[in-house]
Amino acid sequence: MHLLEPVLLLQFLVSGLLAGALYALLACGLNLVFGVMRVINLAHAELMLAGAFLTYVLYAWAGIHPLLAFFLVLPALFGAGFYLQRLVVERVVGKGELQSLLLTYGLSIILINTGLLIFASDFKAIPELQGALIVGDIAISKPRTAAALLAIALTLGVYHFLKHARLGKAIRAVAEHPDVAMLCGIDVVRMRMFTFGLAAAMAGAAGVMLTMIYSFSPETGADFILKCFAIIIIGGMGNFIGALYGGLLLGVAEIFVAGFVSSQWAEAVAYVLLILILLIRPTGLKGAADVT
Amino acid sequence: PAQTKEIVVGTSVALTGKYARTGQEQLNGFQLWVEDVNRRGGLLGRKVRLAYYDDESKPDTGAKLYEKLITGDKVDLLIGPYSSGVTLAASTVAEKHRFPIISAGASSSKIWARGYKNVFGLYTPATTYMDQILALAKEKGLKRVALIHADTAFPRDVARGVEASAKRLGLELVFKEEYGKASTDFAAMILKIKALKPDVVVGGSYLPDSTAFMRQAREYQLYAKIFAFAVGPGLPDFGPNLGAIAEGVMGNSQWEPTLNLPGVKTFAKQYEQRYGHVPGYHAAGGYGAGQVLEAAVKMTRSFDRDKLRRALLKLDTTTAFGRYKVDATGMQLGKPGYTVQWIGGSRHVILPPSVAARKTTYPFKPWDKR
Amino acid sequence: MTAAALLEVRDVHRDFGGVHALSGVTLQVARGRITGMIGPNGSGKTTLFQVVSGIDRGATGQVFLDGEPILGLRPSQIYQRGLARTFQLSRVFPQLTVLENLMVAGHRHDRAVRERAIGLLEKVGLREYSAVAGSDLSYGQQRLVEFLRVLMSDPALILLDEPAAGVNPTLRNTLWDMVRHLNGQGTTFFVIEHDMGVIADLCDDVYVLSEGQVIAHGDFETVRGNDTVLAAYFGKTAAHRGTEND
Amino acid sequence: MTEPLLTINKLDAAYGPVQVLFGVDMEVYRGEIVAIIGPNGAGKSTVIKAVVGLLKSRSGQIVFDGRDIIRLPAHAVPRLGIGYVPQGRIVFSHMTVTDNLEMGAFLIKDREQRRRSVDAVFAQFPRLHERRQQAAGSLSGGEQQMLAIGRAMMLDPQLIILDEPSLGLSPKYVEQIFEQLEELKAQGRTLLMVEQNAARALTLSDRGYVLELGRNRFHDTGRALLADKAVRELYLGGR
Amino acid sequence: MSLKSIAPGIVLALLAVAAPAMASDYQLLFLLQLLMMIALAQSWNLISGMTGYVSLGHTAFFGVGAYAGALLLQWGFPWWLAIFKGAGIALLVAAPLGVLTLRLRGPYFAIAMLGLNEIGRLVATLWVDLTQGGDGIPLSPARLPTLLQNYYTMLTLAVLATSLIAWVRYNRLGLELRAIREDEEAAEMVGVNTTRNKVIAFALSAVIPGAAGAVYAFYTSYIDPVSVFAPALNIQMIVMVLLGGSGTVWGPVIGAVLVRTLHELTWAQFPALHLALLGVLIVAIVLFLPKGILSLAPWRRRVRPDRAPGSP
Ligand SMILES: Nc1ncnc2c1ncn2[C@@H]1O[C@H](COP(=O)(O)OP(=O)(O)OP(=O)(O)O)[C@@H](O)[C@H]1O
Ligand SMILES: Nc1ncnc2c1ncn2[C@@H]1O[C@H](COP(=O)(O)OP(=O)(O)OP(=O)(O)O)[C@@H](O)[C@H]1O
Ligand SMILES: [Mg+2]
Ligand SMILES: [Mg+2]
Repeated sequence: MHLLEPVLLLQFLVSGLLAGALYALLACGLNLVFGVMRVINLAHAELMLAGAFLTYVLYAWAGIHPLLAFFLVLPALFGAGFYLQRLVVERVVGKGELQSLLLTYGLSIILINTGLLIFASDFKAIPELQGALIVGDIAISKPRTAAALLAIALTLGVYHFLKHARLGKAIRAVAEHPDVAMLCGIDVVRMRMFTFGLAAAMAGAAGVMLTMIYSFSPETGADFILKCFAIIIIGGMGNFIGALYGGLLLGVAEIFVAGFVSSQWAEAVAYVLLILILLIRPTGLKGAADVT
Repeated sequence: PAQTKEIVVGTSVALTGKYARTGQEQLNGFQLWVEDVNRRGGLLGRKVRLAYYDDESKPDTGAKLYEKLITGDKVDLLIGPYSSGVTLAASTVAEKHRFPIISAGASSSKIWARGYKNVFGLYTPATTYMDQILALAKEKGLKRVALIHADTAFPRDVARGVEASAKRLGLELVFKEEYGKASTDFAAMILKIKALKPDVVVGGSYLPDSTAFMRQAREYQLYAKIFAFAVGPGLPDFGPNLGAIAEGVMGNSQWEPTLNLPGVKTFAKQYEQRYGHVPGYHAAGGYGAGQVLEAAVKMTRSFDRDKLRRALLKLDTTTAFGRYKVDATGMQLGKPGYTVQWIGGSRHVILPPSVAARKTTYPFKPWDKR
Repeated sequence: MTAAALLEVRDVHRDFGGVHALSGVTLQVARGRITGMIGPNGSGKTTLFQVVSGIDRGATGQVFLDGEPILGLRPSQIYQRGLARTFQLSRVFPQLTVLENLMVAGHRHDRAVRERAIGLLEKVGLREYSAVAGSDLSYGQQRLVEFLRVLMSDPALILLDEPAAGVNPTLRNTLWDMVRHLNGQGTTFFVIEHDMGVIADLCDDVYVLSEGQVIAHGDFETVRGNDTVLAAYFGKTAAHRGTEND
Repeated sequence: MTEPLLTINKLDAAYGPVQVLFGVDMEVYRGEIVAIIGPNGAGKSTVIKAVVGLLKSRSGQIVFDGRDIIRLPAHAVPRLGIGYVPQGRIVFSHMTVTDNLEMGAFLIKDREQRRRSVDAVFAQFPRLHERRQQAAGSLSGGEQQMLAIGRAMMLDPQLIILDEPSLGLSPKYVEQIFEQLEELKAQGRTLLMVEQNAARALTLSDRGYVLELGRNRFHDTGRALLADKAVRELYLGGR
Repeated sequence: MSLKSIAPGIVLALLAVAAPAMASDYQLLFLLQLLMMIALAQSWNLISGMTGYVSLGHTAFFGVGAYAGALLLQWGFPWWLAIFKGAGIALLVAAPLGVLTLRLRGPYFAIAMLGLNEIGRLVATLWVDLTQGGDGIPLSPARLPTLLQNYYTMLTLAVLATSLIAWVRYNRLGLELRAIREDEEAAEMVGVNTTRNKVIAFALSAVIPGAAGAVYAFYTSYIDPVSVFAPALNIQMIVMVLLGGSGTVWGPVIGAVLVRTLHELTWAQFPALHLALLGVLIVAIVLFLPKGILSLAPWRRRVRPDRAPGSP
């Protein structure tokens, strides 16, 4: 059958990796917050949408190209995350999963409905950077490639930062024993603010790219967050880099299932994969050992 | 003047939840009708008031609200909610109370397949959405049709219609696939379709999926002579969201402000003055539903439910929304759908020819020639 | 000997990744006695308890309780067969009250169990804390609650993992007195302890573990004289000072 | 006598609504080792947590080096020259030994200077140097305790506070740890520790405090407390 | 359990029994939905409040029950039998799933349940021959139970669920479940058969949503995959339980009454805002009342000893 032609398989692989990279960008931020403060942030996808709407506003009102808007959206979302942590999230750190789940759920419906009040439930998108590069017989989507490159650069950058930088190590220390970290002179609250800011900025970056890939409304977040959950489980909760692998794996798996089975089943991939992996390895593929 | 008690028209509106946007427009339409009818002296000389609640776009809330409207508020007349799902639930309540209801925003044929006696449709049924476009394809000598659709009630209805019409017209359905609501990536589907070299690509879709599909169609150079989608291209956001990619894409509409029909212009002008934007078909549907009620009351000269039911079944009238004429089950048959196309950055009615504002652009311009 | 052994461990192995926490441990805990286990930090003592009590089910080898194989059974099944233990890092139920913490461990749920729990708390002066949540206890208090918990069901064999660590010296004596008393009534004990005074005093029989292997076995004096043990466990100076706490 | 390095004056402290310290007084002079002993739940750990700032709800005075630090947040405490070794050999187990020490020197921004501090600690604990690239979680108990002490020494503190440093250690390690403490004292550092290994701790200490029910009970030199019959019976388990 | 402690419950139940005599159909529907939320919140309370296994996918059983009920009704079973069987099918689905998923801990379990709910939704969407897929199932009014019948069924479910919690709470099972919540391994080690207890709690907590789902299908008369496998419904259960006090008998009841009443009072007035306000309310509760409203009750203050252990 024509589906088995090498060119097509390669095309599937490329497209799947590109789709997966965007998932990964979103999931890595989610996992970072979980790893450092055991908070499952249900509002993470709404932070992404905040980035997307900000980009949209800059584009529609000031004519700023999304790739430029990036430099404004990233700091803005970082700041928003930074203070969100300070004002509310900080107060549920260490209080157990339920409290944080509920709090961030509250935040997410506040964000969604504020979005609805401002933007109504229209779908927005930005028609920039459209089309694809054709390399050989393979089409490489321009916006998705930009998103993937960005995703991988950001994720690896943050990973490197956590692994080697003084601040990054401090964040890992806070993740493990906040009290002891505090008595090493680490301002734990500030580190968490920084972490949340970082995660929000990653979500915002995903939002910027989303504007050129998909149409979004304030309620679009739900489509993404469920998949992100699946991804961080697949990659290992709290395992920062695991989410990158998880995202890429999901992207590729989805497209192959969509190609060889059907698109409807592609949606099930995330959850079937999730359940299968949990049944084999109850703590995810990479386990939570390597926190953050 | 003897009767001063006002007439209450009840409805539920999607003010929050997934249909919030359309719900608001529909409500505007209702309210405009209430103002108009009162200016004209009300219904049988009595002033009309609208009683409405937010159904949160949810079937169970909708059902509860119709119970409230009928038993709590004791309304005199009922208009249906937006969306097929909420209507399916709400109409059962109306049926239970034997209370006729004008469905103002539902097009799934399921609603009328249940043998209910009290639901009357206004929208063109979803199954006929693509008929004009498929007829056009036939006319142009095209053969191969690829069909994609989302997996909820309405798109499935559209798809069933496409299948039936394609068969009737002798077109070959070379591809058919359903996709889930959270699909953001259509690459696999597009690559499969591309290999089949279809002449026509039809989608039973909403806005985000149809825009994502077209974007990726461009990326993977999927070409067909006709691209047509339900809902998406009919909405104002389709063009701005896609830019040049939207050019030439066809879609359906229940109604357009540029339609060449009596009453349309006045309504559109009045609406724009009142709300500051050009009305979409949801607004016109709201207004039209009111007008149908008005016509039925005029015909029977009473608010008696049994009489109204009979009247609604018999009635043949033209509102600002188009013609109203139902079959024995209450399903709308009188109103044709309209086909629109994005030409030069805006949306134009191209079919049927009697009401068309622009000529069809055909075929779809190849990607490398744009 | 075998007939008298209440607990018998035969050639048990347990690896964690590359670490051989237990490599072929064989030992016996005689019925009605108090057997001690000592060994440097990280020598595998706690791991052995984890395996024997069924918490850690990744080990190979054989374990018999009263002649019946128990390796692979769930902790609750092993508990029902009469083996109870404490954890090295105390595991009180933080949001249950002290009283509830004890009652959970009773086989039944009635007045008698409740009274027994209160009686035990009385013995260590924790009675007043009956209604305090587990998490609001100090470190040492948590250790005590955990110790009392294993006494709730009249187990035949009790494994204690450094029960007195962090408990103040006066209460330690009470604790060891209780152990002695119960032992007098027939309960068998298997105790990990770093306090040599206690080991010398209490234990009929001592096993020394090092790097996952039994390196010595016998009564305390024999074991203490062993050169390997000296090097691995006591360090040069401590060996001559003998017990620490007098 | 000179000014004490640390003065605790009428310290009250509470966990939520529950008060556990009632007007505790304590003094620690430069170059001393001071031990706090007492029954379980007496409030020993609480005193320490209050000093290092881990407990928010406290009142009274805690004067360190002439400055009242009772309102200071925990992360500002190490900068003053106070090192803290928590109860139960807590190390950052997923990080390497070197990284653990680096965390102790978090406040030093200069990389070179940080390296020198790490080297200084390695010089004191050659054992740690051997395992510098190992994950801290894979160290033995005694090594972990040394790492925790080393970490507390990274900023070259004047006062080191230890909560039960010998807890759960085998005799060989207990020996090593107490030797290390003696050595620290010899270097002129000041030590404040809580110990249930009370006899041992008092032997080493210049002075000791006995707490009970959140209140001061006895206070004297280590030797005198050891000799005191009441103390021996009530708190040291002597019979 | 003394009479005094169940007295308010009896009074409430009697009031609810008498309600149809004085309420309009609409008010009855409001009460019906309230009772449904109480039943659902209590079932969630049973598994998650008691054992600490936070389920984010309890709507899976609601959905299964709804589909089972709707299909059975269509196939000609009387409505009450359809409800029974709906609950039974939910149980049959839950028991093996419980055995599988309850091996997972903490967030892994939570998200696995979320995944199961999604899989449930997908099965309902994809198994077109049985479920009519995304078209959903409209039920014919001729076969549907009356509002009153639905109401009393839901009342029975709410009372059942609450009594179940009360019974478990003051029973050895409750103590064991709470021990599992606190430290599962330690619970095993004091003889608690954790697997058995968890699976029992999980299965019990699935039966009620199963039955409630069937009643939902009947009073709504139309179901589709999205509306019954709705994660948002699950979150509502959690909000109600936590608002009132998780692991308690009356907390979820108080939470449900409060949220539904507040919703009823505000939603008609401020349609766009009330959801955002609900968000603010949730955030405020988490920040200022983390243990729920019941924690304000004066008799729940902690007791404090004034004597040290070991002191003479
Ligand atoms: N879950 C685990 N994963 C990996 N390694 C482990 C695990 N549990 C124990 N170990 C390792 O197994 C070895 C034995 O540890 P164990 O806790 O049994 O020692 P121990 O004799 O009880 O020491 P201590 O006297 O300090 O309590 C150690 O090297 C330890 O690091
Ligand atoms: N986190 C907490 N929440 C509430 N109360 C606590 C908490 N920690 C300790 N307490 C209470 O405070 C009192 C003092 O505890 P603290 O930990 O200071 O005792 P300690 O002297 O260190 O005892 P130990 O020798 O057992 O460690 C005890 O009564 C204890 O119950
Ligand atoms: Mg151990
Ligand atoms: Mg302490």
